[in-house]
Amino acid sequence: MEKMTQDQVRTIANMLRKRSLWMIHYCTGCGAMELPPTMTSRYDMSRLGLAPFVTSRQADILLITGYLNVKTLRRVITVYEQMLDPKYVIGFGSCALNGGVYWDSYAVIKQLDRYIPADLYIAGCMPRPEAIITAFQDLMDLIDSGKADGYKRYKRDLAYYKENQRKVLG
Amino acid sequence: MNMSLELLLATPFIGGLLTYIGGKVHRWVRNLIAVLFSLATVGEMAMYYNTTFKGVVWGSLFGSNLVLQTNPITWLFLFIVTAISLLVIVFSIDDMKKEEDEIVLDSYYMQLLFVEGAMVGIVLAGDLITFFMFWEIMSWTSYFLIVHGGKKSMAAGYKYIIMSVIGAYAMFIAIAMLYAKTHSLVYSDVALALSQASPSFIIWTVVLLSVGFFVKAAVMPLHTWLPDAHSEAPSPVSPLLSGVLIKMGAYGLFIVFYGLLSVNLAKNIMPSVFSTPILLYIIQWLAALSIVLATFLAIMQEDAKRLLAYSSVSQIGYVVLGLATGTSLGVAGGLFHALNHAIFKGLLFLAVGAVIYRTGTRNMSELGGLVKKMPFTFTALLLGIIALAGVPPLNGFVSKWMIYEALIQKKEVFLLIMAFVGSTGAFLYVYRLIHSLFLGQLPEKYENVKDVPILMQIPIWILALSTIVYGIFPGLAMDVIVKGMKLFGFTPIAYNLFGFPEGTAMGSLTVINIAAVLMTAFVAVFIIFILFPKTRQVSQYDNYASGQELTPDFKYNYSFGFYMSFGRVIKPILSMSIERVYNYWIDAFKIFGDYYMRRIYTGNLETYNSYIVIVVTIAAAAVLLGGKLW
Amino acid sequence: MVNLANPILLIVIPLLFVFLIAFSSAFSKSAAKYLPIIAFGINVVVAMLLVPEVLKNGLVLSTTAGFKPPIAIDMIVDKLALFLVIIASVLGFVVSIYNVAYIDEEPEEKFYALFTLLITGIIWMIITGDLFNLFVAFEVTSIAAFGLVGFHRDKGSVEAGFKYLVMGAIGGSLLLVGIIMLYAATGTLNIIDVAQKSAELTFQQKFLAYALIFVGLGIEGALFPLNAWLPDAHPAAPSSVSSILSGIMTTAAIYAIIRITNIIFDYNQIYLFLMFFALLTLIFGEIAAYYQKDIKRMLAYSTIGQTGLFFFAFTIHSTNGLQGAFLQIINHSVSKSMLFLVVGAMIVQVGSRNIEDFVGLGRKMKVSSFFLAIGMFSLMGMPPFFGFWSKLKIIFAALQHSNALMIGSVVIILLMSVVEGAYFFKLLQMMFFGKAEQDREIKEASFGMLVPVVILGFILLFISFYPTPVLDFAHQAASDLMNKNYINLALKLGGL
Amino acid sequence: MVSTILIAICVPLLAFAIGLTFIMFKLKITARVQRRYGPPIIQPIYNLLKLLLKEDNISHGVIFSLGPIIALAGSILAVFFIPIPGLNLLTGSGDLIALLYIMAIGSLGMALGAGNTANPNASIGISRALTLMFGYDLPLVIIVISVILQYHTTNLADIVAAQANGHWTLWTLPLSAIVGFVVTYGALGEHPFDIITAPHEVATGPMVEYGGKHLGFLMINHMFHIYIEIALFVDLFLGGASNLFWFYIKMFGVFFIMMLCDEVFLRFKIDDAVRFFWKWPTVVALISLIIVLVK
Amino acid sequence: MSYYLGSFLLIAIGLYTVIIKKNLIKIVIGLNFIASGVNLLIVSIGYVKNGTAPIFSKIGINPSAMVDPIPQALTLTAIVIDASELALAVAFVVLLYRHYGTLDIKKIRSLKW
Repeated sequence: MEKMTQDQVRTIANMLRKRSLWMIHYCTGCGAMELPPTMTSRYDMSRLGLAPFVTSRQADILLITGYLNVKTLRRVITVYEQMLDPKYVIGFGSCALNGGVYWDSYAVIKQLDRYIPADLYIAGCMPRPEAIITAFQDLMDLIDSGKADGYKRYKRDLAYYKENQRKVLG
Repeated sequence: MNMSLELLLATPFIGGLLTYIGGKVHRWVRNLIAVLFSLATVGEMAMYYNTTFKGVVWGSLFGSNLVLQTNPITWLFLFIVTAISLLVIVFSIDDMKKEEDEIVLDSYYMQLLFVEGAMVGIVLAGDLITFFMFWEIMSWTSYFLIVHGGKKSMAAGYKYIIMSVIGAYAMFIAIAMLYAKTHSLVYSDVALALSQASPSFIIWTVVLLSVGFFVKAAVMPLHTWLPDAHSEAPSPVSPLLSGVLIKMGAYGLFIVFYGLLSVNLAKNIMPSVFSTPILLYIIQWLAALSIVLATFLAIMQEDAKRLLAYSSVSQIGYVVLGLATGTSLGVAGGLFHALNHAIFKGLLFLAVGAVIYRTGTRNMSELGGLVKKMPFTFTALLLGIIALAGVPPLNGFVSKWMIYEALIQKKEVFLLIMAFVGSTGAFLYVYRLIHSLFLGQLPEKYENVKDVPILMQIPIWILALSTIVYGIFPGLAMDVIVKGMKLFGFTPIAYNLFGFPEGTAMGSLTVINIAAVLMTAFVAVFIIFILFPKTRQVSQYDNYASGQELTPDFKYNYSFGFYMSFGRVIKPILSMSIERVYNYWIDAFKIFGDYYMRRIYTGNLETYNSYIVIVVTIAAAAVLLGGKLW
Repeated sequence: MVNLANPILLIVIPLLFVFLIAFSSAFSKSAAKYLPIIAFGINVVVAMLLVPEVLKNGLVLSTTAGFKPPIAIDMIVDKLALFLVIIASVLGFVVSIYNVAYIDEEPEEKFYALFTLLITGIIWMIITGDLFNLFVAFEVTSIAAFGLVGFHRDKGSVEAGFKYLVMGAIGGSLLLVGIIMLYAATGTLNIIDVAQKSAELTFQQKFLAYALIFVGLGIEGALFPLNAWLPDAHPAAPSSVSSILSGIMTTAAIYAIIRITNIIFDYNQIYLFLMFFALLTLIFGEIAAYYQKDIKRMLAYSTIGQTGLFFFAFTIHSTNGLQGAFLQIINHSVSKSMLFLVVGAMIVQVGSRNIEDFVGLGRKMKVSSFFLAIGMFSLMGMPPFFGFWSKLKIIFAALQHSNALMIGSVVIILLMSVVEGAYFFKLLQMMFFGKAEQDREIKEASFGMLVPVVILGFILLFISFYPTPVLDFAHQAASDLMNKNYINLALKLGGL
Repeated sequence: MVSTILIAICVPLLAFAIGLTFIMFKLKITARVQRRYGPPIIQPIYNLLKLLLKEDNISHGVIFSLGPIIALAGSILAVFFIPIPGLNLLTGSGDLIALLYIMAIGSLGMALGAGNTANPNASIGISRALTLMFGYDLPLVIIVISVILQYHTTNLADIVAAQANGHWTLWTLPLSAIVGFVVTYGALGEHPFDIITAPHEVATGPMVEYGGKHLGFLMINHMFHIYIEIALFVDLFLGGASNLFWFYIKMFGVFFIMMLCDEVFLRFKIDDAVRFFWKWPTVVALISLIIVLVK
Repeated sequence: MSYYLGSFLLIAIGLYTVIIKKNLIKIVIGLNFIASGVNLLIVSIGYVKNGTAPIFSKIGINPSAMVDPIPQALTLTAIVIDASELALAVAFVVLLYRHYGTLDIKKIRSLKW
């Protein structure tokens, strides 16, 4: 009985969560340029209940818009760990995927997934606003179906992530 | 029963002497005697609840009887004096332990009891000589208390005693003028004489007396001693100074304007503004200026006790503002605020004293985050600041409300605006206080701080509970005040235990309803709150700083210059300083002394001899001119 | 049975002891130390025996040399004189005790002789009823004082002594000229006789004589600007002598002015003239005291200020004013003598007269500091000490005349009281709450020096807390003076 | 008795509902002014419920959690003192002056909670909030006094009653009403007075560390806050209302104008905001006050 | 009358000396001048022109023709006092010279203000 109620609550909660996604965007690369058109009247992502927020405590989505290096990774991890569950990470653009144009740079973190669990990646350099909105809609579907479980993975595989982080950050 | 008034007066003095002697035996003997005697004073005071004695002659001097008297108004002030003194003495036992020199402590307790005795004497006095005598005793005994605080406190105490003496002497002239007129300084005789005196005489005496009271009550522009003295005094002494001593000025004003002079008489002899005699109106303006300017200054302070000291200037402004309205509601509000201010300012000073006791600093930017370490002190201080800011349902609100209503009734709108502004400004500085002391980042060096010992907690908590009791049941104090004011010819105001019904003022107030609804709402919200998912405690360094990791060695909290931007707004006001005017005169005096006096006592015998010849010549010239030199 | 209650004994016995002391070294080295104590002990007893007589008759009179006045010299003790005689005797007694422990410089017996002579002269000045006799007493006092000021024979004291001597000698001469002018006008020297005979003279005829007498006595009485010797002489003298000089000698000179003014020159204009001097004295004394670094010099200037205060009270010219003046005289004599004694003891311990060296003394010399504080509080007029009662009385008396002059004077007095408070509190604060930079070896004053201090302190405390008899006595003395009972009673008792 | 309790429960709910609808409209109005489609109308409900149902909540200490609760309790208390047509429950227990101070409880609770986070952004935010409060308080008390003098009572219900039949204060004291509008607008913290939360500078100021259910409670508090400020304005200047519908319409009208203003302004620096309030609104309010005094 | 003038002149000279002269010895002499002047004044007050000594040395002396005896007595006393004062003064001068090495009063100003 209790389990059933919990499941029902979770279902309702997921339904609500996907309709109200607040994001904190970590703007290191050029990818951030594509966000203002997405937010403003042309594409108006608030139709989907998306809104930009400024602190990690309030946000649900961490948007990594571009390449990361050692120095920024440390901050990204701090922000991610400060966010409240449930939280989702979107890798934005090819930099977050594989380093992008900086694939051979010694200083750039090539693979975001080794350090924090990404729920979704948006490919492209740069991804167009249409792509971004599509990605958010995909994330909503994932949330609805309960598959956006990056924060759970992070907890489960904490040792793995910490080990990777330690290797890079020292 | 007659004897016991004198006994009440003598108890603290005897206690003071015995305390000193007891200190030679053992320090616990001394502490016990001090506590017992102040307790005895409180007990004796309690016997006079709601009783009136007119005149117990205890001596006579220069043809004027020396009289002790009591009535409900004096009982109110006696209550403030004795109760706060008792709490201060209890608080001192642990707080003053850090002083190694036992003889200093012996004299410290003796002075405390002497100050208490002097203030009891002021309040009990039934004639102006007794009043003035104890007034002076209070000045110098409290001076010794202030100076206990160390090097900086010496300058502060010096300033205090000099200003006190000047104020007292202004009062002295007025008393002497009255004596010349009546040859008896018993209040009733003086009142009778004043009712037949010429207007200019009355105005002169009242102005001079008021100057004396203003210095003690620290009404602007005579407040300059207070911020130094109150902040530099030892922490247990500050509540006594701020809570009680400056109330003596307010009591003096009350006695002068409503005991010696009546409002009707004042109206007859001087023009009225807003149906207030012009003198009272000027006093109201001074009080209102104190409220606003001191609030501004308090907002800009960095030192916790200095902040509270300026706040005292501001709050005593409310007391004087209320007392000077001349209406029943306003005077009752002023008297009630005197009690309330004693309670919450005593509480605040003791709580800050507790923090100083544990941390050793009163610089607000060095403190912070102590709520985790000293939760009890925090709660008490929270109650204190809520009361000070005049937020219902605590006691500061009720008396301020009465003063506001009285001002509205008299349409003294500009004063009312200033009173309101001062009260809003109070939010700023009280929040600054609690934020910088208890909220924010806990510096690493205070990781091991504990809450203060039980003997220091007790006085703090008694005062904290009083803020609630007098806030929700203002009728408790009103019983005394209204009954006392009837003796001074005021029409009694309607009140009940929980507030003021319709018709007393322009609105009505029932504090218990506010309190009850607030509590209910709080409980309801709290229950709803805990129904939702649980919270987890995080460290203070797990804090959003744009991803920056915070470490203990880094002070990231915003506590220095908390209202810096506001300071820019009020810069033109802050740059004005009455102290500069005083300093100009002091410099002038010094130059006079140093420059001209040197030219008189030159050390040259010829000069000295020529003085003699000059005097003889002048005298001879006087003879030649036929004695018409004058 | 010899009637011991005879004013003449007040002078004769100490004078006898002066000779005894001067020759005592022939018999015993240390006898000189103790003889003054005996002398003034006897004096105190005689003065006390006089009290009931004076209270009964209002005045005790004795004539000398077997003649009748005005040929003979009267010794007249009325209430006011008795008042001062008691103070002088008690101070003499107490300070003599102090001397035993304090004076350790040769030639001791000369010091004691001069010291005894000084107080004898003072008492003589107070009780004499003859103008020329007043001059003689004045000179006796002065010469003894010159010698005592220069007693240390170091640089400062010799200079101070010489300056004092020159000014005092000029003053004495002027006094004598004034007295002689009165004599020329009236043909008599008996003070009561002069008063009666000069009654028909006009004010202008008498004024020059008065001015000269006033200047002559004013030099001794430390009136501004005739007081330039005082701030030099008091610090230079041994502390016990300063105590006497400050406590009673200036007072005695002022007493002489009061007496002569009251009996012979009782004109309203004169009081105005005197008030001018009194206020100047007060102002310059107190302001100068504020700037002093030398503690004894500070006290000396404070003496000038106090003199101005009680002289002012006298110039109010009313019973109340006189009462205030007498109360202030008591207060000043007891407190200031005590202060000088305490400070003397402290200087012995500290080895310096600089105020800054007194830092933290309150913790080391507790008893001395306590009495110092009491004395200062009393001088400042802080309740409940005696100074409060006297200041209260003076201000009350002054404001009985509610004219602009009096109100202005009262404002000046009170402002100067603030200045007085300023320097006394500065010192007290430094002593009790200041912390010395280096720890010094300072002990409590020796027992011999403490005893007189404690005696004076208890006298002060006693009259502070039980002032009624003193107030009454001062009131009677004042009303006697105002009603010219001195002349009336003296005439009745055959003073003329 | 039962009806009293029912009313007592209804009044806060009503205020909450009104505040909620205003927030809903706010998002939509903003979007339409910016020529966007805007979020769904019930988006605030989604937001609120999402926050309340967050799985993880953090706290920096007891006061951190108590802050929103005290704030909300204070706001609920204030709601009872504002006359709502037909539902005047506690207006006799405290008058306009008491209300002014009761409204401060909410701010105090919020400030305490935010202070406990030790976050510099929060502290700066509170410093600004209190400073701004000091700023708009001066014109506010002046107009409150002028209204009190106009009707010779401090009782809000009486003030509302005196404005019956269209004798609104807006018509009798237009200057006060204008200042009242500006002050209410400032108290709501919309542009150009949104320096307190300025997300781009101090990361939402006092709320920086709040997330999850704490933030949800603060949102509820904000709804109450909007309700209190506007209802007070309506009661003081627009004559209250005889029934709830008109009350709502009047409030919405005021709110609508405010939202339109919100869109056109930039942001004041904090000291400029205080200077602004102490300059023109104060002068105009004083003129109005003098008119009342002379009248 | 001329006696009076003379005595006052003496006093004036004395005062002048005391005020103007710098030398300690001269100051002491000035004091002496004053004292002499005063003594002369006293004596001259009692003087009766062509008077006799105030002693009834033989019968028939008119008492009104006698000079007044009291001033003479006073003078004697005054002279004694002056003498002792001057002795003391000279002693001081000696000591001052020892300490300061000068007799210039302008330079003896260690005590002032």
